[in-house]
Amino acid sequence: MGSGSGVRARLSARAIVAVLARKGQEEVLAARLGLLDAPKRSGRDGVTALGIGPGRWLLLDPSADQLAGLTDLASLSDQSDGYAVFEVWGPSVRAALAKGVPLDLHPAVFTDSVAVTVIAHIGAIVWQSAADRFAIAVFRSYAGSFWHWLCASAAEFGLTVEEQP
Amino acid sequence: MSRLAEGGLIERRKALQFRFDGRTYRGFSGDTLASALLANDVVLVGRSFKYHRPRGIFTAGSDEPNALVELRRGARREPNTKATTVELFDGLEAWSQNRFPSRAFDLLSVNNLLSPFLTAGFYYKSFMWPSSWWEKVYEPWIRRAAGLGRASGEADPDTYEKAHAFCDVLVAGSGPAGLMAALSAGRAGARVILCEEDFLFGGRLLSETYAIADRPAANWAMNAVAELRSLSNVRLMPRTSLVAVYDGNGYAALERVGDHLAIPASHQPRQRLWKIVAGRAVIATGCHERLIAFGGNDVPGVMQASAIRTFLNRHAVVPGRSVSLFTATDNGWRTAADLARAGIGVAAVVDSRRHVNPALVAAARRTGARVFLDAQVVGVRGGKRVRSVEISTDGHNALTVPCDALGVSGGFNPALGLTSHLGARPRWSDAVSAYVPDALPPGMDVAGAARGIFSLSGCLADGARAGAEAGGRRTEVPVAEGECSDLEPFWRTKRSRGKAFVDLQNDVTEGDVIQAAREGFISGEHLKRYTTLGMATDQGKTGAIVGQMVLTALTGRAPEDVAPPIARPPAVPVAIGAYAGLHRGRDFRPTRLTAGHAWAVERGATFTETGQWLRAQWFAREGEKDWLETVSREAAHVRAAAGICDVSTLGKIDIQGRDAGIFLDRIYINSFSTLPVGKARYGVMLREDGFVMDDGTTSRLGEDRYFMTTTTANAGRVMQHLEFCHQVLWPELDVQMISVTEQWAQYAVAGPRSRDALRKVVDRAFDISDAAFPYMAAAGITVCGGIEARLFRISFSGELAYELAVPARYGDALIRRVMDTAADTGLAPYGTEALSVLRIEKGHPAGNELNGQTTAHDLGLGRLMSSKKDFIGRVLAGRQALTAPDRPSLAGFKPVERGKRMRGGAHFFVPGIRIEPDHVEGHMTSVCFSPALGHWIGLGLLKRGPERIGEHLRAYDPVRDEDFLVEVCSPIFVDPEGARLRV
Amino acid sequence: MRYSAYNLVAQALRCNRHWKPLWRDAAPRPAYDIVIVGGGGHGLATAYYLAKEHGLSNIAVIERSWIGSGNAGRNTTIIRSNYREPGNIPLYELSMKLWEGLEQELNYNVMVSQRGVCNLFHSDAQRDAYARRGNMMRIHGVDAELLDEAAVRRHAPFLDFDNARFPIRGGLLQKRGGTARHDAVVWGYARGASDLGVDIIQNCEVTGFTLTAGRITGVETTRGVIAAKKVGLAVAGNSSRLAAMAGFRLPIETCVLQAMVTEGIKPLIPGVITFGAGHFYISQSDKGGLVFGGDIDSYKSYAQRGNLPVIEDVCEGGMAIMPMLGRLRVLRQWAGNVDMTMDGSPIIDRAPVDGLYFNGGWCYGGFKATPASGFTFAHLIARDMPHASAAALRLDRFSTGHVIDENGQGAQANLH
Amino acid sequence: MRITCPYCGERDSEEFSVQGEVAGPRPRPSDYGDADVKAFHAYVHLRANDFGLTREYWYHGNGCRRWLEVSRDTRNHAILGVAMASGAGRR
Ligand SMILES: Cc1cc2nc3c(=O)[nH]c(=O)nc-3n(C[C@H](O)[C@H](O)[C@H](O)COP(=O)(O)OP(=O)(O)OC[C@H]3O[C@@H](n4cnc5c(N)ncnc54)[C@H](O)[C@@H]3O)c2cc1C
Ligand SMILES: NC(=O)c1ccc[n+]([C@@H]2O[C@H](COP(=O)([O-])OP(=O)(O)OC[C@H]3O[C@@H](n4cnc5c(N)ncnc54)[C@H](O)[C@@H]3O)[C@@H](O)[C@H]2O)c1
Ligand SMILES: Cc1cc2nc3c(=O)[nH]c(=O)nc-3n(C[C@H](O)[C@H](O)[C@H](O)COP(=O)(O)O)c2cc1C
Ligand SMILES: [Zn+2]
Repeated sequence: MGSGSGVRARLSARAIVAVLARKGQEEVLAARLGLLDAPKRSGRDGVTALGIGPGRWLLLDPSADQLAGLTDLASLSDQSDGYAVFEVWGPSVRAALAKGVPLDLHPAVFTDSVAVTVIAHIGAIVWQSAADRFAIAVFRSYAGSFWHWLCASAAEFGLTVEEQP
Repeated sequence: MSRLAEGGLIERRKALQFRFDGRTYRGFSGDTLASALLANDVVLVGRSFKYHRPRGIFTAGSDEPNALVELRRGARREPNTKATTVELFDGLEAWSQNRFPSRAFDLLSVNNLLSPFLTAGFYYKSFMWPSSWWEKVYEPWIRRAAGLGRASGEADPDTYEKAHAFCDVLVAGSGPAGLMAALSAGRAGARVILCEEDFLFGGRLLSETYAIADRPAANWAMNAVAELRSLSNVRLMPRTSLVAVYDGNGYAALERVGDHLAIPASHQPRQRLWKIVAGRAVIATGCHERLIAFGGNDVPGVMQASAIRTFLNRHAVVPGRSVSLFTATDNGWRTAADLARAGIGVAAVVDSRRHVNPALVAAARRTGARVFLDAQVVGVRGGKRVRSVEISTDGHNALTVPCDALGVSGGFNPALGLTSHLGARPRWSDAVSAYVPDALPPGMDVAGAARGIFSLSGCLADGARAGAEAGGRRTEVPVAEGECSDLEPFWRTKRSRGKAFVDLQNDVTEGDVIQAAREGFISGEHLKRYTTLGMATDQGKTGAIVGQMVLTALTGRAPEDVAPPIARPPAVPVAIGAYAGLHRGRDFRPTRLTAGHAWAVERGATFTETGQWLRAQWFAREGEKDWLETVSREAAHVRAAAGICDVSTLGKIDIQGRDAGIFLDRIYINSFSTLPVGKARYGVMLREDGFVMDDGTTSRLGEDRYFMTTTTANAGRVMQHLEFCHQVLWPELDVQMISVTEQWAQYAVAGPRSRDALRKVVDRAFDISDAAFPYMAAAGITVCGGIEARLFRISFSGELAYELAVPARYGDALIRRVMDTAADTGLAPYGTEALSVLRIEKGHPAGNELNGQTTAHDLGLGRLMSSKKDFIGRVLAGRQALTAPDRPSLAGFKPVERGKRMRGGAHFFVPGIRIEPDHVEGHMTSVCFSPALGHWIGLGLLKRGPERIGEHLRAYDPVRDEDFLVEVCSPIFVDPEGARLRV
Repeated sequence: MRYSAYNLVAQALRCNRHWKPLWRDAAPRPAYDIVIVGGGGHGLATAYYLAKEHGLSNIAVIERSWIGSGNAGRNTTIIRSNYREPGNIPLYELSMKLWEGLEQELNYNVMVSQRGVCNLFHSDAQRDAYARRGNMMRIHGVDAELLDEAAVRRHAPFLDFDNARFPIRGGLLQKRGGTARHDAVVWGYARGASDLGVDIIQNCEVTGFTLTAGRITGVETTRGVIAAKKVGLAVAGNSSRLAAMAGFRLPIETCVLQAMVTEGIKPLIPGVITFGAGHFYISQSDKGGLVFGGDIDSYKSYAQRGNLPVIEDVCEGGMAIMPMLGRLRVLRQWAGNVDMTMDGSPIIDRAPVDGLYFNGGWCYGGFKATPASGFTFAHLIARDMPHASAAALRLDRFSTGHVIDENGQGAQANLH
Repeated sequence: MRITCPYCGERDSEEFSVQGEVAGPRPRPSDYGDADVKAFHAYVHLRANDFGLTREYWYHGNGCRRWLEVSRDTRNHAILGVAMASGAGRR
């Protein structure tokens, strides 16, 4: 799409579990799993947790161990199939994303942030999976429309699609 | 050719060809269409709105009232385009507008002769006789005559984009003030955006012969821009107009990405709408030189004095061979000096002031110009171009001075529109005889001429100040050549000959203002609306204030006593396409596809929109003559064998927590805390006003866990409602919820052989026999060898039926597998239309019945309403009108003459009773052809419906010219005992 | 001064020097029989009909700013009577009939343009809902036609039938619907009322009420107390403020409604077209500008201006069905403060305070009602009895449940 | 309009939907008779609709999904405070 490859993208498959704190258990739960109760990336032991609301997180690729014994602390809900997660990077990634992402993605501003937001009328969760590399999760039914938006937005910079490793 | 041999900011090596009204001309890169036309001696550019008077070019910017053209051809035609803002490109084509048959000879210019009748408000007083002529004669005529250019009428072939930007300091305008503001903020490291609507940065500096720091001003500007460009924290946005200010430091800017090209570059939009959030904004948008009302001030060749300098200095274009100036400011004299320096004859300088800086006068005299102080231009001769001006020093006798252009400088209007977008009103400043910004919205500052500072050194210093205050740091202000910028307000020439316009584009004259005042339109806003003063595409930037001041004087008020009509967004007109961006046509809204979509496409499904979802409506087979045959076949097949339907779009909510049951009890009219684990129950929820909000089945998957389904249409609203109830009303409850609509692909498998079909995929460990898994059972199971799934024995069709959910990634594979393995059971896909047939046959309410106006009782669900608990809507459901016995309630209908096709939306009347509003008995909500019964059936809401079974009623449907008898019956057409469910 | 062809010529020959003010710009007198608060279309029409139909004369209309400065002066001028609810249709149809004779009635050309209102539908369910509405209109004697896709193609061939996200399946057409020149309606009624002796008092804001024994005896204003035997409120978006002064609350929230106009162009579209799967409606003014709008800015506001998201939403809707709009430019955006009721329908009733009458809750659609609203409100004030055509528009319908909820949105003001 | 969500931070109002004025606590029904109807009628329908300071429920639906109570000035849209709505409508 376009020429050059100012933007690169791939689809990334991840296990996602929503962890919703039981009433009054937010802090205990956060401490147990090493979570920040904030719109931030947090977590430990190889788990990435995305704060998506007060007392609400999405855990990426959690292990069974980590989820065990949370019964009284949290309600868990599998969301692995609920989202399509895109990863986008490249020299023009910010310019392309600016065409729909209503967030200040300046490197000094959007660092360990997680933002639940809306992109081109599609609800989305945005975070950085690595420096200058953005992950965007959209509900899976929207994946086609989201991809269409991404192609249109990145076209002028050249878009290269990478296979999943 | 009227091009100077040298000078100007044009690239003479880049010659460009363009066409205007079919003739080919040449210009240069760096020209605007206006400068290129003038360079080719094209002075007459179009005809005026009402009187069809010849018009030329009045300004050199986006405040242009006259030089409007149709730009480009075919689907790209843009009417009303200001020639002064069009950057010339090779191959450009433009046409004059509002003329018939031609620019030079326009038949409708008879309106000019009729002008005594066409004064302010004439429409309202006329065209009433005879009254029948209005629709047929007058109105069509008025409409044809109105408007200026012609829209293409074709879909816009170009694309548009929107984008977001964030900065600390947003600077609009790149004149001396804007550049200094950007420099002082940028040098301090702030994130700066500098947007400039022109294609070059520099503002007036590009048009003037000043010196700054001992360099020509334009060079200084280019150096400043180069420095800004070198700063990584500064973003320069040429061809970008700041168009609007919104709440919370939100700004909108329009970038013309491809308008300077014949067609936009590939993968580039034509325009991009920027939504900018800025900590601070500095509005440095300069000012507009205003006109003076005198007879003939619209003749082609009459121009702003400052526009003459732009054409001369920036574009190296000679606006006339012999130019006069009519000025109330020092600016007119400066124009004279620049003209003379370029070797152009200055015929006369007429100043309305008695006292003018003697140095200016002496300089003008040296050029050979005739100088008139305390004098006025009282008329202009010339039809299609100025031939001479008439000058009077005593208001009586006039002297004719031949010339072919007239520069006018009546003072300056700070370009402060953006400062009033949030409602702030400017104040009058006697010092500069103009309205200047007063209170400003939070975060906004104004600098330079936009703030009423009209000297170059003042603008530089003010820009530096504003930049520093916006978070920059003090920056050295370069020394600028001193500049004379005195002025005295001067609005109109008294006793002038001919029409004196105060709104050139809308053809509003001083006389119209006087008449409006006479007729009582003495508020400035009334004046505007009665005469259309300032309502044209230029929003009266150069003239409206003159009309307002005429009114102010007539009514004995002072400028400070009146508020000028408020400026509204956008600051310059913005294409509708730009506000829409990508979201047009098919991309208007995103499309949601279920996991089984690709499979349905392969099966030849026809799809229907349900909110943003696409759902398979039916699966036509070869040889079927219409959808009705297909749908009937699908529905009948479900009742005879088995069918499968994708119901993934239903809202699904995972509700957990110790208090989940209590929570649901308060949400639903019926009870859920008593629902055993492993069971599903149909539930109805009300809005707080007592009407039904939604329905669906909710299952209990564990002690603390429920799985709620909602209708597709209401999924979002229900989720929002639940969260309101939990977070706002009952935060003490331990309940957590999250939408799992997208997590699960869900299929309804229905029909007598549905169990057989399911057995092909359900893992053997799970017994789904009627005994082990009875009606309304719900369980987590596995399918296809260990894939987690959920099975619900619920039925919308009245048949033995299940809903099977699998994680969405398996949605596609599952349906393929079931279809393959269960082929011997006859399993066939069915779409939403057959789904609807099946539910109508069973009398289940759906969207047309859950229309927000029905109560649970209306739908025959009143018995579910628990009287043992409080729930949302219970109290107001008890209101008098909601419990009235004769409310229309759900009933079934069939045509008395069975072959008739019934229609949704028909109204019921008792036969023999007159058709009138008071006699309406109800209406038909849903209809279908029932394959089970072999005729059309319907559901409807009928007064006392259930009591009237057997009665014959008229189904009256005048919009489809139908009117026949129907019989009231039970809404359950098939298997009223529900035996088929429990096999 | 009566307008006639003769008069126009005579004036023109005398250089238009002898025109008279359309209405007297009156100063407040100490007392009136009836004071109408609000110099919008409804207030002025009420005064006009009080004088004309009920022979009353000692009447003042009090306007805080210039007449027509409220929603009357900023609406998208659509007139129609294509309602569905029996409580609404009679009022809007009475209005339509009054519109049809208004220029003769007022001897003022308010440029009623009956070029049709076409509501597009995009699904079978929507078609049935429009059929239901159309039938209800026909039952009330109102014209309505259900167009199929082919008929819509003939009516508006420029619509995007083939590339639409929500394909156009047909439309509900009311041919008698259309537009009228909003400002002229204000001026025409003002002139008519003034000629019948009504005082039109501008720049006079009502700041309170005077009460004796629970009964209204007058209004306090920025220009002094004005006594009145009866007071009628017709202040649209400001209804709740006035109600608060009189000590009661209304089922109303005031929201922003925006509108836009493009640069003037030659005739492009017939009548009014509304999009049924998004928020967009459009018509073309006599001057050539395309006047369009969509949804409200659903937050409460008295600020007469809105924000960008709604403008984007409206333009997206426009481009979804009329891609030929792309290059046409929005010239101006503005907004009004609309009095959204909890069921989306208006209220014409006695207020809970003796001597006080209430007219409001017009939401985004009261311009079309102007003549009938004035007519029926005048009837209510003069006779102390509701007019038959407005009988359902009661204030107590929210507590009794007799709500008139055209779209079944329920009791949330900004959803209507 | 920009709203500073206590959780998400400053966001455009596009991400939110507004329900309307904070109408006070939901009444506690007693016998579901006239008095209850009256109380619920006031709660569901009647609004101060203030000119000036108002409190509204906004839902951060395209964000953290929290209901917020936003204090705003209806004359100029100035936002004076945003808080989580938890418990505001409690009985
Ligand atoms: C953008 C927009 C588009 C619309 N489009 C349409 C449409 O196409 N069709 C349609 O039918 N309707 C439309 N409407 C609705 C319609 O404009 C209104 O419902 C209608 O104008 C309200 O009645 P009114 O004319 O009397 O109101 P207004 O003109 O608002 O009159 C109320 C008057 O009361 C005055 N006032 C307020 N408080 C006081 C006080 N304390 N003392 C004295 N005076 C006071 C105000 O200044 C104002 O002049 C639209 C509204 C808007 C904002
Ligand atoms: N001699 C006099 O009497 C007199 C009077 C007035 C002004 N002036 C001169 O005019 C200059 C004023 O300087 P300044 O910096 O204030 O203004 P400027 O006119 O030099 O620059 C304003 C710039 O803003 C741009 N602009 C306008 N609206 C815009 C928008 N909405 N978005 C983006 N860009 C926009 C314009 O294209 C222009 O380039 C000074 O040089 C001053 O000497 C002289
Ligand atoms: C039907 C209609 C047509 C309009 N046409 C124009 C127009 O052609 N030019 C213009 O500048 N404004 C036009 N306006 C907008 C008005 O200038 C003005 O913005 C609006 O009446 C609101 O008033 P306000 O902006 O003073 O608050 C129009 C308004 C309406 C209601
Ligand atoms: Zn949030």
